[in-house]
Amino acid sequence: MSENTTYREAVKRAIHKAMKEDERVFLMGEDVGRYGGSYAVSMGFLEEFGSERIIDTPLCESGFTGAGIGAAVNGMRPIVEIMTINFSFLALDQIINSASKLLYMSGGQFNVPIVIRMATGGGNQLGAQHSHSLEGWYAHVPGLKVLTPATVQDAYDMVGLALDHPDPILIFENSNLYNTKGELDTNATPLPIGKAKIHREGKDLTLLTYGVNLLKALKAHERLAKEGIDVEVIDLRSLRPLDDEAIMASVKKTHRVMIVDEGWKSGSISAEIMARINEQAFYELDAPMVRVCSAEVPFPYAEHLERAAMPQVDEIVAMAHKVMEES
Amino acid sequence: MSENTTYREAVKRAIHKAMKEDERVFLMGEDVGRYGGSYAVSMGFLEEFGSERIIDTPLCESGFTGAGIGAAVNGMRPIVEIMTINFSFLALDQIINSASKLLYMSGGQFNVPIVIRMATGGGNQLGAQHSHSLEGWYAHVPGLKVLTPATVQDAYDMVGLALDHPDPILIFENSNLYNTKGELDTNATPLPIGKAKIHREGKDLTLLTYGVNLLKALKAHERLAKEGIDVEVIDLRSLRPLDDEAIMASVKKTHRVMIVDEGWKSGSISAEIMARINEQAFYELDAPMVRVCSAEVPFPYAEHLERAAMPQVDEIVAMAHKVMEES
Amino acid sequence: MKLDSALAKKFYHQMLLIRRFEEKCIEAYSSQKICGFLHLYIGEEAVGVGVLSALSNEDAVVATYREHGQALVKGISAKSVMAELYGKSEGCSRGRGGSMHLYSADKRFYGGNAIVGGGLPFAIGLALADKMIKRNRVTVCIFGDGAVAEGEFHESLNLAALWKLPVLFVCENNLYGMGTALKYAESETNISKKAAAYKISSRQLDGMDVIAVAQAAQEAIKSIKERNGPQFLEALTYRFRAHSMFDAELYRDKSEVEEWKKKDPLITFKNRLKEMDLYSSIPIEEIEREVAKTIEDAVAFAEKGTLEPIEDLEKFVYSVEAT
Amino acid sequence: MKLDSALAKKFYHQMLLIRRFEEKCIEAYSSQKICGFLHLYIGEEAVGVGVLSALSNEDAVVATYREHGQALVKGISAKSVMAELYGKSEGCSRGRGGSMHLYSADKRFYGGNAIVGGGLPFAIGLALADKMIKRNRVTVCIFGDGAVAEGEFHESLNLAALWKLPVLFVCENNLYGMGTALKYAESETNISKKAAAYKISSRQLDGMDVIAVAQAAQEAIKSIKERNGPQFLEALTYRFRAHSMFDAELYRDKSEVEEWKKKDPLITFKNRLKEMDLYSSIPIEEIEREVAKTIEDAVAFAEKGTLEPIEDLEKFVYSVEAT
Ligand SMILES: Cc1ncc(C[n+]2csc(CCOP(=O)(O)OP(=O)(O)O)c2C)c(N)n1
Ligand SMILES: Cc1ncc(C[n+]2csc(CCOP(=O)(O)OP(=O)(O)O)c2C)c(N)n1
Ligand SMILES: [Mg+2]
Ligand SMILES: [Mg+2]
Repeated sequence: MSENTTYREAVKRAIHKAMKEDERVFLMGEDVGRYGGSYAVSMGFLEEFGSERIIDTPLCESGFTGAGIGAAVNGMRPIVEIMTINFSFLALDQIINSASKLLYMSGGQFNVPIVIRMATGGGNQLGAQHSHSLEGWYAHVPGLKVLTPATVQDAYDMVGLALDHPDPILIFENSNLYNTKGELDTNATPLPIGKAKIHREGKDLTLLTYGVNLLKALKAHERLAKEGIDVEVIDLRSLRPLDDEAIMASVKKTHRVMIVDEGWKSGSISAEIMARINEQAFYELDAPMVRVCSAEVPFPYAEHLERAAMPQVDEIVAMAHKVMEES
Repeated sequence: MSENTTYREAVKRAIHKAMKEDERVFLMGEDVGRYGGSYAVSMGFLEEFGSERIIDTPLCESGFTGAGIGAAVNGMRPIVEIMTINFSFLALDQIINSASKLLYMSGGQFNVPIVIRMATGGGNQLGAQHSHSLEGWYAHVPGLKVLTPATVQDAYDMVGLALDHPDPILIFENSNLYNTKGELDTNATPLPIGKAKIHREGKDLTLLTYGVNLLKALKAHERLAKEGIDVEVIDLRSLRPLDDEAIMASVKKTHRVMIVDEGWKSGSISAEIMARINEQAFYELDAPMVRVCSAEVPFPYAEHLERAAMPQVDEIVAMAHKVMEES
Repeated sequence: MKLDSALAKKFYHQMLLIRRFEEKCIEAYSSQKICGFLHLYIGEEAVGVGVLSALSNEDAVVATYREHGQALVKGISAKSVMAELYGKSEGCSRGRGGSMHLYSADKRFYGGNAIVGGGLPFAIGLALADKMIKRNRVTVCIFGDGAVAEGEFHESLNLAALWKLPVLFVCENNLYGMGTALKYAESETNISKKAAAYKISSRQLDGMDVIAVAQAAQEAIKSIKERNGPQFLEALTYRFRAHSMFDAELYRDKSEVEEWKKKDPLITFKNRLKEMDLYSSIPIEEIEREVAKTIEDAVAFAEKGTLEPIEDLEKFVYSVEAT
Repeated sequence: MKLDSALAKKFYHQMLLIRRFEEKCIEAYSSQKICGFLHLYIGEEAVGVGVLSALSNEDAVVATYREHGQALVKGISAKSVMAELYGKSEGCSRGRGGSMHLYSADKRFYGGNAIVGGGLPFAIGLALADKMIKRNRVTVCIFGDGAVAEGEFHESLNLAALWKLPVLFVCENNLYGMGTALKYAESETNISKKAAAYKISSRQLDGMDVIAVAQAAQEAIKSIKERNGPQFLEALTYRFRAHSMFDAELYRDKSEVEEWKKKDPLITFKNRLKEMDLYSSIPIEEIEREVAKTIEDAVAFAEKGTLEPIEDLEKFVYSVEAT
């Protein structure tokens, strides 16, 4: 049943399936309808499902995200698309002060089954205001769950998992993934929310990553294999919750850790992962953990500067050698 | 020249002095004028400086914070007061997409000498929407600096330091500190931005903290001293930049680390500190680093629940014993 | 709307309940039974009572941190509200919410929101779901004059009008947002005029007159239920008390407060009843006793309420089925 | 305003410069000399040229990501803008900004903002400083119809009016925010009417007619400089090209685009000049040659520009004196 398709197509099919199967599901956001979605995910949906269920909103991130939260509480299953993470700051109050807390503040009365999707990441020379990777930031907030599909299969599965979930879920789709291809099996049982996935088994070094950097990690894995370093590549898949069990199991095997993360280094999710390994598997470590993150700069436009600001395969490879030498 | 006064009074005097000495300085925010400031910091200022320089704004956090940024770029030295950190989400777009990046995006042409002050923290039964401690979050953002005055002296000094600074600075004043008292010497040379301060020297355990938790740390220090554990208590003072040098120096001395931080545990600044110690002083550690943070819950109203959600002296003491036993 | 003695009794009873309930809150606050922020509705009772009188049980209310009054009128029991203020398990938010976060799924009371303006987008969403599901229900969205300057006000009014949502916006204009008088907050101080920018029909009315408010609300709700889209009411009112319990009230004159107290909705309502020859048919003293009893019971209930177990601190961060 | 041949020549020259500059950008984009987002102003030239003609050098401009035109007219050289689009050190933002972030301290051009609505609060602040320092300067704040739905629009208009700030708001209403037609975005599609909610005087005008725009801008600026507070202009215009380089334009009919192209500001301006008997005094071909030369030079300059050293990646995160 498995076939080769794009990440974009996988997200699209998952939403399509959900819209077909559950009339409570609707899609709302800027340009999701007539434009077809700014990343063409919902192309053709307006014609198929009509403007009542494919809602082109005005530019008002706080307004329509809040509206999604209200609709979720009142019986619907909204998928709110915030065009990119960069505009989600404008909706932050609704996400944090409303979606993440309503169940708790109401003593369990109002759960918020909303799915908020947004494109994330840099690397396309879009400049400082359009290149954020702040999914790690959202992972700080109790009441939310944060998913980062990196594969075609996850792009598909996570939409369904999120819609079946009673609480607010944020899905971050790295914009550089939409055109990537991979296997999709729409009948496979999805890996649950909160489970990491080992993409390559290895015994020398645990490489933890998520989202588009999985691709860079896999490339680094290949090069390092040739150079005699056996890297275990793990896709975190979910930044909140983190899969402590899978992380620690790998650390116990390899005793060395690298984290690759496009967030700005200080305060990125890589820090939290290091903190947890320190807390839960300190005595297993043979060397200091390392991380390859983005430089602490607003992302520059010029190609050579932007490239230098972001994690790259060369740097991952070099860092792996460094860790191996250290221990 | 030193005298005993309150934290509130210290902030007040520092702003007063700046307003007197530099006519470019003005104070803007909700209820800073006729109300006297929601924490009474600017009581009497309106009468003294007039409504042109003490500006009561409407409720529009994005609007007036953005206005402060523009005014800073155009020759003024605004102090923008966002009543509490909880409302700063509404201004986040301006803080991140404008203040923190303008210098960089303009290739060095426009620096933003703005000071943004806000009250932070929980512990007053104000419920989930009014009890955030997200200063660690802001510390993730390049282009910003994040100060957390814990003492009366710093409450005073940091306003002046920040106003003398060419780039955007956020000052987080924990609301539970306003009534605390301490020594203030208005003639002392202030400790620069980015320097941590050792409040108690010790050889057994490095306790890193900031803001109101310094008080809890000092209490724990006293109790632990009686119990034979010699704790070095360090006030970070600045969360961006962090004073790596001071942190590592202490770790090299004590070989054990505890961080106390009111942020929600996962993804708090405590994680970043652990990550850096791992990176820079791994081989100095005799035991896993530990942290005492807030529980990962929206803050509850009921007193007993809120207390349980936050770092407390008992927990710090118990954790210290645990670390000492581990190693 | 015809004001008969049954309705008059109901109005008086509800306004008095709010008044006495909050007077009791002040007491409990000074003995630290109630903590945190406490924002009182005293003086503004006619707005909540009048507006909510036009609703059916199926209609929803989204309010602000100054919402004890609306919560009580929407049908959350005084016991349950008082227990919440006491931080008890038996409270309407199980002690997790407090004064600013009263909720009842049952009564369709959606809070309580401590972020000024934060309730508006949420209310729009409730109404959007009703419209999609084709349920003929109204969501009433209550906010203060201070919220009008917030971006979320603007975004929400536009969405409601654009999508013709069944929302009744009610601005409680008490002339101040905390210590900031309306004239320092809005270039256009006639708030009802702002609705025109969104093509929403609006009215400004005397918020101290429960009959006027009830009448206007009824007409507005009728229009909304006929699927004409949102309506906007601006009720001119006044809070007799400080903004919260921490307010020195430096920003307004005592004389201004005294002037407004002459329009006390309880007193003026009694006078209106006299004019209308309805006064004698209202059992004023009996109501006073009933209300006193309700509050006494509420306090007793709250006092003997239990505390949530500390082990349950993390309960409700996520749904049970989700963890 | 009196349109003499000097002014007519200037208008034509500036509009043509924008047009040809952007046509060159399209070329450079397809050969990947320019990357990232590229939003073209083609079709809307009359708005930028007309509005900016009313400004003095001391007045400031805050624009959007669609700002090549205004940047050129405000006096940033074509060389410097082109070098920026090429990501070179010699660019007006040293290659760090790109198309959406053009800046010049010298020319008081404050960007370029890639966040819709984000420039409005900032512009208010520039004007606030001018007012405080008692400098009689105006800040022009340009934004699209799409920005009108954002909360920041509302907050900024209120602040500007409340504080009587010297701001000229210019809404470039090109009928679409990306792929969303105005009628799907605003319940009130006459944007100039919204200004009334803030008591700001406003006008809607033909944004394809540079003379009308210049005239209106001049009057507005005059009023602002007389310290009457902000003014609002809504210019009805149209973008002839896609929203950005990635847009399939499914949301509008080709015929609509063709209709609007008949109002091409360059063509209609020439016709107007003929009517006014000014045409013969304008050296059309000479201007065309001058513009071609300017652009050729700009491209050559950009081509031979240098790259910022990678070691300087972190330069300008903080001021030098600060690190
Ligand atoms: C977004 C936000 N900013 C600031 C505050 C602090 N605050 C609480 S109430 C209030 C005044 C609100 O006034 P209004 O909307 O008129 O309501 P009222 O209190 O008069 O009923 C302020 C400034 C807040 N809670 N939320
Ligand atoms: C806050 C925000 N939301 C969404 C976007 C994505 N976006 C970029 S331009 C645009 C349309 C803006 O339309 P308008 O304001 O009319 O300007 P125009 O492009 O027509 O000149 C959108 C949705 C953005 N940049 N910022
Ligand atoms: Mg008010
Ligand atoms: Mg437009």
